[in-house]
Amino acid sequence: MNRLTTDICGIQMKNPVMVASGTFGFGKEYAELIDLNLLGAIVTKGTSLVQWDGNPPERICETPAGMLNAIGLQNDGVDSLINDKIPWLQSAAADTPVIVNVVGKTLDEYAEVARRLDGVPGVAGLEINISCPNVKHGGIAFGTDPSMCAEVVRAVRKATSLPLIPKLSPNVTDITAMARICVDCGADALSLINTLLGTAIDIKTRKFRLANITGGLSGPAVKPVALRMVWQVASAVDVPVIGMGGIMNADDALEFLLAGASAVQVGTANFVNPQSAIEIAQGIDDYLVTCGVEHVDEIIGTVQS
Amino acid sequence: MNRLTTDICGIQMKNPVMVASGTFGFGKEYAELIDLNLLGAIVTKGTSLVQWDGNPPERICETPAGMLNAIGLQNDGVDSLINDKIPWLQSAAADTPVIVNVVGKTLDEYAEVARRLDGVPGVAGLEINISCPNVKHGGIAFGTDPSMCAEVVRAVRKATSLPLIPKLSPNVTDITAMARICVDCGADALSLINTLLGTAIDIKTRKFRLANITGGLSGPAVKPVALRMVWQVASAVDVPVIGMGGIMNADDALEFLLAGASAVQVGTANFVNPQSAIEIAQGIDDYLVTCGVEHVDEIIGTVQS
Amino acid sequence: MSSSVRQTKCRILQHECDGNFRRLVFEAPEIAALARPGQFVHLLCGGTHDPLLRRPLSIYRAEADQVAVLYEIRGRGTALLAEKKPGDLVDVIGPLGTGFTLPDSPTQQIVLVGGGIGAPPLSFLASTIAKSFGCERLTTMIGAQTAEKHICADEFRGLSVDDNACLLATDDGSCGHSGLVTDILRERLKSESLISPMIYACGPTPMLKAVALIAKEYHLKCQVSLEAKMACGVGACMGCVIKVHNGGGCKYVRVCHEGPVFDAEEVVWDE
Amino acid sequence: MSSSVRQTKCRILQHECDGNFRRLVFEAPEIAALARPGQFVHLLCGGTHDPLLRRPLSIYRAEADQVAVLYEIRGRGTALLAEKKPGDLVDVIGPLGTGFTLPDSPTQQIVLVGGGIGAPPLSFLASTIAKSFGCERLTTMIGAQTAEKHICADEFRGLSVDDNACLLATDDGSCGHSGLVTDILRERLKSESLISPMIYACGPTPMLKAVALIAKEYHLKCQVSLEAKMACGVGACMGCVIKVHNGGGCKYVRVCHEGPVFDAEEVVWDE
Ligand SMILES: Cc1cc2nc3c(=O)[nH]c(=O)nc-3n(C[C@H](O)[C@H](O)[C@H](O)COP(=O)(O)OP(=O)(O)OC[C@H]3O[C@@H](n4cnc5c(N)ncnc54)[C@H](O)[C@@H]3O)c2cc1C
Ligand SMILES: Cc1cc2nc3c(=O)[nH]c(=O)nc-3n(C[C@H](O)[C@H](O)[C@H](O)COP(=O)(O)OP(=O)(O)OC[C@H]3O[C@@H](n4cnc5c(N)ncnc54)[C@H](O)[C@@H]3O)c2cc1C
Ligand SMILES: Cc1cc2nc3c(=O)[nH]c(=O)nc-3n(C[C@H](O)[C@H](O)[C@H](O)COP(=O)(O)O)c2cc1C
Ligand SMILES: Cc1cc2nc3c(=O)[nH]c(=O)nc-3n(C[C@H](O)[C@H](O)[C@H](O)COP(=O)(O)O)c2cc1C
Ligand code: FES
Ligand code: FES
Repeated sequence: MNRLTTDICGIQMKNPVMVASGTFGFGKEYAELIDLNLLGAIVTKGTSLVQWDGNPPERICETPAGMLNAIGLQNDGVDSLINDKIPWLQSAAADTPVIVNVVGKTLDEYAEVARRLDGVPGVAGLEINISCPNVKHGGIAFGTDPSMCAEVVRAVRKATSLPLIPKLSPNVTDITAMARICVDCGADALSLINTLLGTAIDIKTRKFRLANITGGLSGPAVKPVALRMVWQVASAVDVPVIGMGGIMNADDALEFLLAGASAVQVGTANFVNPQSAIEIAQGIDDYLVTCGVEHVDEIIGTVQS
Repeated sequence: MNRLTTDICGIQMKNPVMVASGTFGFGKEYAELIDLNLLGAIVTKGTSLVQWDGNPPERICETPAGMLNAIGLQNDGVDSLINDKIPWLQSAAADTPVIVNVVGKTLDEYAEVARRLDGVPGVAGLEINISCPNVKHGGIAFGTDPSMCAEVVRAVRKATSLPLIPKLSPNVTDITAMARICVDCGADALSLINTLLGTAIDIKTRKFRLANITGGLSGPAVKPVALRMVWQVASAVDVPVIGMGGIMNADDALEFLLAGASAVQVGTANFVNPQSAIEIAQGIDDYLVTCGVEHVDEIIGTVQS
Repeated sequence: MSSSVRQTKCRILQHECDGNFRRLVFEAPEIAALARPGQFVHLLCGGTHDPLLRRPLSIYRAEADQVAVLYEIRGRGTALLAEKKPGDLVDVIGPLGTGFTLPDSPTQQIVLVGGGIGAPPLSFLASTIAKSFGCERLTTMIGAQTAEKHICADEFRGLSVDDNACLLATDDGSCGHSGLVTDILRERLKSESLISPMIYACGPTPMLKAVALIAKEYHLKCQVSLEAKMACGVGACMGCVIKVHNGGGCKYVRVCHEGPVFDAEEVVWDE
Repeated sequence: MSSSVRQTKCRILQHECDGNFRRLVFEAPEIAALARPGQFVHLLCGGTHDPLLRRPLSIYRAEADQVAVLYEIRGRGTALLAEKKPGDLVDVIGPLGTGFTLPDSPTQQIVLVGGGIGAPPLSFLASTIAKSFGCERLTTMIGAQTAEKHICADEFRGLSVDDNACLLATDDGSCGHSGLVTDILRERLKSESLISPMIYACGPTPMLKAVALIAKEYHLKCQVSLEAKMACGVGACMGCVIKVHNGGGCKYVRVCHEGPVFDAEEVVWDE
């Protein structure tokens, strides 16, 4: 599939279809169901400096054509990532770049995680999660406040020479403003969107369905919003944009590429069909063949108004 | 259905289930399919000072569990409303209050529409649409910029003594800030949410599916976001909140009431099932009976965290 | 107020498959009594929120207590509809829209020009015209991609006085004229085997535009049935508009309410 | 790497209806070969985006090339699943999760405590135990709301050496003991007709909690099978966690991966 080779700020991928953070664990969970080496890249679950407990259950709830999650970034911390998970991925999926999704509750935590990952073999880049709506201390505030957003990106930029990919929150008035700030502070690429903040109530118990009250909406329901934001951001900045939000099949992915995304991530779709990302890469290839296009790069951002 | 009587800033309704602006025309379109007198209230299509053409087609596009629209507020103007549509509604749906959804491209236009409607028999209140994402000149900018939002509400407040219900845009970082501004400037109640800005692309033609490029997302897909915002706003202000966004059935409506909405509006559901609003009112009544609740007021905002 | 539209859960009586086409017959006495050629019904195809909206289908037959539609599986909505079985219920709103205006005089020649899935409403129109005025002055011209895609050909043949009154065209020449149905129309007008006919057309937009141009050239009355994406189907959402001439300017009118049938000269075709 | 889980589109062989319960049998040789009692399969119930996610169902039988599940129609997902007919395909991932740990010694008494829709995995466990150790030391106690809701009673009876080895309870007294199944457990332990049994339990959380308390009181080994809302089902999303004791503190572990079967004493029941 030579048509699909993709380079995102120096990260070489065999195709532009990555699996999204938090929806694919650390790769191992899906290793028996799909060939990890066929993925464009794997983005790990959000990883913090030390182990995080996450939120109490209920953590998830299905919604029309979507789902809410309030996992709260449960993870074992960066050292466990470096010592166990990355080495495992290096042996099991040697052909697939690994991008680590970085979270923190303070600027220092973000920076320290980035510092520890700098130079670790098998880590191709960092996706900076400034947009998780499920963490109280930092998270959402970093991603929706322009000055805090700038500070995080600057701090992480100083701490690492790895490609830096801030992941933007959709819960803002003007996502292009946040995108520009990230680029000005040293971002090499941008990922969007993270989840939309939502909630659900159980009318029988009269309680919120999530222990955390609110959670992040993902899945096909959010696709029109995600696509709009990707188009806006891709039109506003010069760095590559990685688009996601509700991509379930190749047609959805192609919409994002046409809107200006240089690569896409598949999230919630993995839960529905673990083969999604691989089938999407294949479907993009089929489309290019059908349309007589030689390389996927040629269609990126070519939607006509 | 005595249990359902609802008073929103002086507008007396037999139940808390209204039909949402733009999804019910001016009532007449549905008059042969349902008994308009069973509705809590009718909110008219957005009405401007003079006739508006609206956007070129394609204006709508189905999305997973939702739809995008970019109607562009095609309407015949306020005089036609006053001379034809309101009198028709007064005779055909005498028992149902009519709330006029007001739009404008300038502050003066908003104010002038409000002024002309002041004192018109059959007009129970004004819903101020500061949030339509499909009008270029005013619309979205009024609804997402705090100071412009304040100006519109103040201008309209001066022009009318009718109950004033600004309708908030969900396309903002902090909807409670906009809500507070509206209340400070004289809002008697608040409606939310209007549609989320989205887009869709036809991968065959490589064109946007809407002539306007972007449109407003509505329907079940947006419900989790709408419910979160209604809960946030109802917790933040003291005026009644009218909740909407993806309400398809009584269970959905009850979620909004439990979250703090004093009444709800049914929009996209009318297209799927014109009986929706009436069935929802009945379903709320059934729920109250089952739970042994004497009046709908008693459940408003009672969700437990 | 006298009611002209109904929403009912209708029992499916027949649901036949013919390749990619389906013929769906359901019990709907009230809709059948009200239906006029060119009107449509708005159907709920699935039972979940995905797909969400109803689908418009032209009325193909309305007799006694039954209504029939003829449709092609085009996407997910029609695919779900195709799964329904006789005995199942389908939620229908109809009849909707403004249909064809019948000719006022039985002496005028009438030509029906159809393409692809545009044939069913013309078949309903043809049988209505036949009932009122007989078939003597009726000519039908129907185009399709291939012979197999001619969905109502037998019915049109049954309503034609001779072979010249029912003309088929296919893109691949597998049946009738090889080429466009509008070639036939133009040829007949030129040869004056048709004189000042009233034209009724339904089919893909490029075909309708071509028919409209011919009608203009020959100063003929022409009614066309248009398609548009619909949400409400009843005129409430303003989603389904097309552009029409309005005095010196233009305006947008609703395909579901003012249409789907329009005078060809009203429509702004350029875009 | 040796694989222990499969995703396959499985042909439905049987789909029987018994009131609100359904017995679904599908062809899945690989899953059948791998399946252990207490494990589950993750099924796609619909074909659209609504509902979106898979549904977890316990494996009820895994024999030769067939896997069976027994489920109750609870909401939209199971309602859609119930529409599938023999011959249709269903997309299945499985077997998933960590099942019951079988007793190491055939001399130990074993008691299975089930409630409602918790019976199917215990039925699979019972037949597995019977194959390995015979039925001599096996006692089953199954509760349900009413006699009709006893879904696997015949099978448990078939595996019991005498009437005392298969005990039923119903909330309404329509069959067996009138009251909770845990009443029976407690009574048997008290009367020492059961001595130091190993307990396996599956059913509603309040029942499991009651069983866990009894086990603690009598210092018995007890395994419980828990439920949680699931997204991925494979351990990737961290959505399905429950709280377990962890040294002095607590931690969240995944029902789909570390579970659904847990040692009762591990689980933090208070919340
Ligand atoms: C007044 C009217 C009468 C019609 N009569 C018939 C008929 O008698 N028989 C028949 O087979 N079809 C008819 N159609 C077209 C029919 O409505 C569409 O084929 C159907 O809605 C497609 O739904 P889907 O879910 O299968 O396809 P989708 O997945 O929604 O779309 C598949 C393709 O169909 C197009 N499409 C979707 N909705 C519409 C729509 N409302 N109008 C036009 N194109 C659409 C899409 O752009 C896409 O290219 C009619 C349409 C209108 C407006
Ligand atoms: C490991 C495991 C094994 C299971 N085995 C069986 C079985 O053998 N037979 C059987 O009938 N059921 C079993 N269940 C429960 C079954 O998964 C749910 O009944 C089903 O997912 C409901 O889907 P629905 O769309 O019909 O209902 P929904 O509309 O999704 O919900 C209806 C009700 O079911 C609850 N529910 C929804 N999803 C789950 C879930 N994943 N777990 C628990 N409750 C849920 C909801 O809170 C709601 O109250 C099992 C669940 C788990 C986690
Ligand atoms: C269960 C779950 C967990 C997630 N965890 C993370 C995370 O740890 N870090 C992050 O940046 N995004 C996380 N996300 C967001 C996804 O990576 C993605 O941005 C979002 O779900 C939209 O894509 P989708 O609609 O394809 O799922 C999570 C999403 C889900 C559904
Ligand atoms: C076709 C369409 C037209 C609309 N027109 C208007 C409008 O004129 N004024 C307005 O304030 N809101 C308008 N809306 C927004 C709805 O009133 C409502 O806020 C929104 O659709 C969310 O509710 P729903 O999900 O129930 O549809 C429109 C929505 C749709 C779908
Ligand atoms: S479809 Fe709503 S106005 Fe025509
Ligand atoms: S369901 Fe995803 S981790 Fe258990």
